Amino acid sequence: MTQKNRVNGGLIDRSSRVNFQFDGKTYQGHNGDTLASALLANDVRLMGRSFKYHRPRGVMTAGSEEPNALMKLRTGARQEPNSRATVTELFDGLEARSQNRFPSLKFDFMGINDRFSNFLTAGFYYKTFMWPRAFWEKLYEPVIRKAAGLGSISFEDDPDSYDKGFLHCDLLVIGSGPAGLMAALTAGRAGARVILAEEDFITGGRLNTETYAVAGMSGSDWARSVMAELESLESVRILTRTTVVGAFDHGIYGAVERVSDHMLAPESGKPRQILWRIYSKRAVLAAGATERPIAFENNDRPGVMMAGAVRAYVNRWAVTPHQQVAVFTNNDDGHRTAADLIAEGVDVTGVIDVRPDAPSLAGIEVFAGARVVNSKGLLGLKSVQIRLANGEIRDLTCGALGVSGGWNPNVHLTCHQRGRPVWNDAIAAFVPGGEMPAGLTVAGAANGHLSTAQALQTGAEAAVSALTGLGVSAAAPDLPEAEDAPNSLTPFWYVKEGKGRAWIDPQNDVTVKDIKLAHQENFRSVEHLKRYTTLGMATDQGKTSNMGGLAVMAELTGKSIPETGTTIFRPPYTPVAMGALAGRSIGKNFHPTRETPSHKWAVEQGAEFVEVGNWLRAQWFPQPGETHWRQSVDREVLQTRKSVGICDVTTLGKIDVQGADAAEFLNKIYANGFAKLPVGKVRYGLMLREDGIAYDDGTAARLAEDHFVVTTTTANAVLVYRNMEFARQCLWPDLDVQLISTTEAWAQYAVAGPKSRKLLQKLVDPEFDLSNDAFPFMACGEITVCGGVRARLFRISFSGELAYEVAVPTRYGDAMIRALMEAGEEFDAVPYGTEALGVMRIEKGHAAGNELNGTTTALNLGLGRMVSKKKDCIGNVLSEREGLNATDALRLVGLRPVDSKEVIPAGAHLMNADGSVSAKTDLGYVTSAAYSPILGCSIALAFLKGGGDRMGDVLRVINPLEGQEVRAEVVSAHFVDPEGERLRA
Amino acid sequence: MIINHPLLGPRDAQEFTYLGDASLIHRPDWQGEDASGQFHDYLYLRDNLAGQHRELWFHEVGDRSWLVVTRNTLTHEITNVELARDVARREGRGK
Amino acid sequence: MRYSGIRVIKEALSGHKGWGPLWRDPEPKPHYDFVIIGGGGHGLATAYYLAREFGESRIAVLERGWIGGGNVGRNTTIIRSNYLLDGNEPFYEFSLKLWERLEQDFNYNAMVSQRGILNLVHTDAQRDAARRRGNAMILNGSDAELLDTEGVRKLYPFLNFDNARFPIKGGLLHRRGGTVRHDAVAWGYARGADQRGVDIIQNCEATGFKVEDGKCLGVETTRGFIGAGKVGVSVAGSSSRVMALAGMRLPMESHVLQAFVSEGLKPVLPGVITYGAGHFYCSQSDKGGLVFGGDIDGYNSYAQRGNLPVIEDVAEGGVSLIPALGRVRLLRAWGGIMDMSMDGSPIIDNTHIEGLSFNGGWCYGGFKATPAAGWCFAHLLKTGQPHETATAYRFDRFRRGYMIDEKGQGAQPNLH
Amino acid sequence: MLKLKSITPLGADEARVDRFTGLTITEVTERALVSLTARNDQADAIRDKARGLLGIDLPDIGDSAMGNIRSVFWIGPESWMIDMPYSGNEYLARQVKQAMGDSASVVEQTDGWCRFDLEGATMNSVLERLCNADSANLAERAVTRTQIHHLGCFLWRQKDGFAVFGPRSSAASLHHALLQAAQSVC
Repeated sequence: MTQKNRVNGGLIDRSSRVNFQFDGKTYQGHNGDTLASALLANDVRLMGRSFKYHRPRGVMTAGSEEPNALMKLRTGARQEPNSRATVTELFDGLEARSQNRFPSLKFDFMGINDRFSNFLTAGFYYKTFMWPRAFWEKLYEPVIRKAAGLGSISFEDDPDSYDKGFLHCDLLVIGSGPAGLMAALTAGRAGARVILAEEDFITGGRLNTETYAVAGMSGSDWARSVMAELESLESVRILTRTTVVGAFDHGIYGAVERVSDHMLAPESGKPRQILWRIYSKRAVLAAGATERPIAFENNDRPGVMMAGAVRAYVNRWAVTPHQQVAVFTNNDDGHRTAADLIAEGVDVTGVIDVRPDAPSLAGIEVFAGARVVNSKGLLGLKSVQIRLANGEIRDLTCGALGVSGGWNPNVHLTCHQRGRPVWNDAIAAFVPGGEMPAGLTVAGAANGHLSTAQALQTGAEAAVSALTGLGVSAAAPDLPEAEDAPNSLTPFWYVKEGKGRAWIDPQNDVTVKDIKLAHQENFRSVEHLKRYTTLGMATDQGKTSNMGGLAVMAELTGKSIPETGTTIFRPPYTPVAMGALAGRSIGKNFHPTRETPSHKWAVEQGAEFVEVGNWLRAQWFPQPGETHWRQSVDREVLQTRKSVGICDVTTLGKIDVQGADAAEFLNKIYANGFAKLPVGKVRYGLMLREDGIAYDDGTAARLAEDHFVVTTTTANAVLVYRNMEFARQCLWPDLDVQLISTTEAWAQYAVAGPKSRKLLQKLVDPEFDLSNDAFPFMACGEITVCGGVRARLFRISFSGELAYEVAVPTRYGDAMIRALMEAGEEFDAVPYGTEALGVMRIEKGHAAGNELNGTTTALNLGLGRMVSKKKDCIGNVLSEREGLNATDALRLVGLRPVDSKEVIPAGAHLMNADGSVSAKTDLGYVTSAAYSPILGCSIALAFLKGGGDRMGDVLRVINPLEGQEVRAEVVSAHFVDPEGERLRA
Repeated sequence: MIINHPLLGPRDAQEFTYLGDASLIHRPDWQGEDASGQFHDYLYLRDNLAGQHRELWFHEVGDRSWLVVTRNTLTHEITNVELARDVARREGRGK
Repeated sequence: MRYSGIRVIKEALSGHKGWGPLWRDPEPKPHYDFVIIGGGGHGLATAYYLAREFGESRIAVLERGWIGGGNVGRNTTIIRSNYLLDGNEPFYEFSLKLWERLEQDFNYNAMVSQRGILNLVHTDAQRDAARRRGNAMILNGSDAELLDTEGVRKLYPFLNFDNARFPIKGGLLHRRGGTVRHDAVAWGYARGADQRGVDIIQNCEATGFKVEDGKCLGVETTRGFIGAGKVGVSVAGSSSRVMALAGMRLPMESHVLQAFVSEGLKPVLPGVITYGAGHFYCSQSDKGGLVFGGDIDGYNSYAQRGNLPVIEDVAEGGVSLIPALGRVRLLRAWGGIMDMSMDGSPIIDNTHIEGLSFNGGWCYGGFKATPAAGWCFAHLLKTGQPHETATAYRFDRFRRGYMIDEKGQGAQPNLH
Repeated sequence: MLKLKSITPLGADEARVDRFTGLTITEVTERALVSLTARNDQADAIRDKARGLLGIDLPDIGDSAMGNIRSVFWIGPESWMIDMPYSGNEYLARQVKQAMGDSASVVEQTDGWCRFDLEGATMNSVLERLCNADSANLAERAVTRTQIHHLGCFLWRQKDGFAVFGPRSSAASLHHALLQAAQSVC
């Protein structure tokens, strides 16, 4: 197929041939093309449909501000909706499809909406669809939802990976047009660390799209020469295909590099995109400006484009959007477009200039003081109707119309920290101002300096001033000679003639009429206007439309534009793939995994694992023949209670506490006393928050007068450490105490059951006496095992059995579990997992995470007496508040089903045996439940109002969520060995 | 955000854990008059200033220092950073 | 003027000339019986219900900027009644019931859409907690269903079931939960209040209270003094600043919460879904954008903007839960200022100054509370007594030890 | 008596080496670590004692001192990590404590950490995909805490490369992150 609209010149590689598809049809383009330029080259103007009215739409711009030419790229799991054809680099094999149409782009059923546009005005839906009430979710909304939206996703997992990275620089230069290049060159020559970020796949910005000479050569050649120097400087890093999307606090910028989007798929192992977090000391915004349209009736037809975009297509991509082009302008820029088209031999059928004193242009008819009042062409522009200065109406044939209403500086990043731009009358546009991100200066067109010469100069100046602020002296390079045309513009926002719709926001179908309606209904604040009409809320975030809407509203209210409001922008500058923001921390790598020292061994045993925070813990160890997890767990419990069981308890937090005041420190941290704990002993400790709520429990072992090891729950290890550091540094800074976490350094195993001593005696080196007298309940000590491996031994018990916890250096953890199991063979020792651990602690009435839920006090837990009133400790004062000490306060109790075959579910609520069931009669809730193989029935722990006085009562345990009700007796939470004889044996 | 750590220089705020108003250093005397009221005010009431705010940050992924950071809550500008332990001592905390 | 489908057709055929302003922009009068400071959702609802339910008419709503510009204009639009604690759930259930008849009540389509909220569970302990919560909801007259993994898969087959770091073990489904077109709530209440004679005064900032002998007589504003029989403050995000004008320190901090919307997409998510293993929740607006959020940034702020780490954290959660989101583009991020209270629950109460009452501390749960908060605050202003569903929302609960701490995080606002 | 056999943080008998174009990632297992923190007002005392014990000066903030066999790096205010060969120093903590007496708190840290050394021309490019430390600008001997894949790590600039210390229980996750970044860059 021929590329009918291709002209001479351009920055494309004509020797290349790139095949691509649009809506199933194959076309050819060249390397250097965008999808939009290649489609235009092939005379494809119709590229999409609008959001609401499904009006036919063509490409409007040549950049990332594009509102219309949105497509689905690629197929299958790589399908990517709403992609802007204007910034999609062409590659061989690219498949693009139009969207928001059915069945085809040319014939779209939903185009019927356009016929009813008079009913579908701004906010019409707020006024109807209210009756009957149930119809909203069932009828109206599904229809609306199906019609709304733009592209569709594949629902398949994204197959590509994304990287994140971190960069550091003295100066970040955003944009590589004339201002950005000069800023980078100035800073680079001064030896500063520079990052130059360019959204496009080539550098140079508008130098690539204009025909003006810079330093006697073409703009793009000059840009190439500067780039060559920048590339030679080691301190300068150039990132193309990289959009700076957000300006965050303290000089941090987010930028997305599209590493592989110009390929069919990323190379193996390589990311699709990288999110860079750039730490800059200073930044220069040189992001240029965006041309704005002039609204007129039916200004949304395919072929109506920005004049600067037409110029870009002709000059950079060697494409004319059509064989016959007209221009509609309020400034000299439009004339440039006409001149450049003529130079390429395109038929320019006229320049319509609203200025009565419009300059003339050789070889073209210039209609001074005229305006475009309407257009024709269903699926593509055929002609425009113009009204001449003398009032005459005339039709002008053209397949494309370049429109220029002036240029809006790209202030977006200056608004990201809530900075408000200020009005500049000279260019009739907002320029950066107000509260700018600290360290950011703006140069070139982004700051309202619209000529090339001004851009070059302000770019250099911005870099010099930024570096001066850093104490680096830099000299501005000699400025090359460049175009410095004055800006001549007559503000003109929309054509008032015509009764039809004139589009302000072409993607969201917001017209001048909608803005008038908003005004009529008192949605006059800019924010109300936006929210009511959806102006500027489409994928382009109003880059081409916000100003127009504001101007219309200003006219309606009789105020100036800056009095009416400002346009401010939120991050990101352009839409960012969620994958890039997520990076590698997804799927199985969402969080890092923590493995216990026995992990490898447990895998060999076929253990089932469970996530406990980031830890993977063995849940149970199935044996051959066991078909249900309960069989495994029951066996583990019974065998532990009968003989001996071994469990990896490494995950408990371990904090080493040393110093002359270590005991005094712990006395303040724990609710109960630690000052008098003898060396060689362990004590259970309860920690309160300052509000008196119990938040963690564990043990502290005193290894020396000035040395303790504190254990925390698995979940709270980090929090307890942080709080202890707070107490040490901020509350009692003069206490001599030092803290460090040692959780990872030790592999710790619980060895529990009547045979645990016998088992351990086989491994503990013989000089250490484990007899009950020498090493009684709650003893601890530093020992050696297996012939000299250093170890720690604690005689503590979570299971209620005679039990120990033995710790060895983590590197020996794997060998230690094997040694324990081997030594335990003669006792039929079992490994047990977290489930059996849980069963045994419930049988013993020990509180765990379900009970320490952040709202329970020591009193609730039945540990009220542990809170010492004789010393200062965190939480003791506020624990005395009346609300935490009510007589009917929740108390931890045990529950046993009256019918031992019934099962009590955790999370059930408690009601009296008789009476109503309601929130008002709620007596409490079940926190933990398990099947007790020792007792042969379901048991549970529960918080019960006034529970201490209700022993022996029968309650209803209700679970209406799952239609369940069980009668249960209130019993002591200590189901097994309440006197604690076993653990002292 | 970047916090200029008094020992380590500029560090990304992501390395820190935030606690709140630096007044939390001034834990009341547990035996003082109206201790319960004092603790209530200490723990629950905040000036919550729109402007200069002295606040506690913990360098969790760092050197484990608690810092007192003076930061403007309207602009996020940070004007002063000190080790909380130094502040606590200076403001009368001891053992 | 009543809104209806017929009216829309009539206006369409006659050039839309009949539509009038939704609310007037009156000059402030020297005195009102009730002055509400704050023209957000809660303030407008309070005025509406004072007029509609309590028969008052001399009411003014003072708004510093434009109405609906606070959190009602920048939230993630979710409504639900799935709270756990006695102090909360009756209130939120009352609120949900008001939502269910709101549009007919104020004759404005706010697109109340009960498409269900699913809170995923990933551990046994979470399932136990979900069961406790679900039962509490049912006992309070709300609805809840406990789903297993297959139940979740039926509703959302494209979640990450097979390659997840934290596998989905089920979820608590609250079918009556859903979303509402948030701005429309403010506009609907404003229109309804205006029709009942309420003066909505925009661009009018409160700069002080006139207090004599312990009684509040009115409000100093940028548009002059406005006398008032009773003053109600409903200025979420600025609560501490405004109440400081009355010499009060509040049990709350101001924090920034970011929220996000994707580009418009054809239907993806039927309801609201909340990840239980990361900070991410998501729904889809009727326009097609995925609306999602996560955790607060975590530091005191009045800046209405956040930072990159939280955006990344939310994206990590989102893509981990819904792998197809990887190629969906984030369109816009914004930030709102939350009154983060000391137990995560709000305050609707009188102050020690007679005639001055306060409504605030909603953390990031204020939007769903809008109707009930308005109703209950109106009740308090009119009768001096708390509404029966809001008796726990008192200032003195911290002093007395009756915190309402759904998350169990204690007096640390940024963790609620 | 049974002899216990150690395994590496990655669960193997031998330390792992991964080679890429321009990068070698070497797991280091045969080092002993002990933390040393001054008791109140004892910083000067332990400097003297450390010099006597180790023959090197305790380094300043963010720095390390590297001897032929022994090294010390700064980990916090008045707090350091001593790094020595594991062999022969299984009881390093005890030895250091004996030398320090009551002037310091000494804690065994050897198995708290896993360590991967990165060397090669692309090491900075790989590190910039992993952590926010300005690795290219880190002076020789400098040491900094940094976050890699949500894990708190130490990054230590040595003569020819970097040592990365991460929490031992997450060695597999850290190693995976290093490999992915290496594949991405190399």
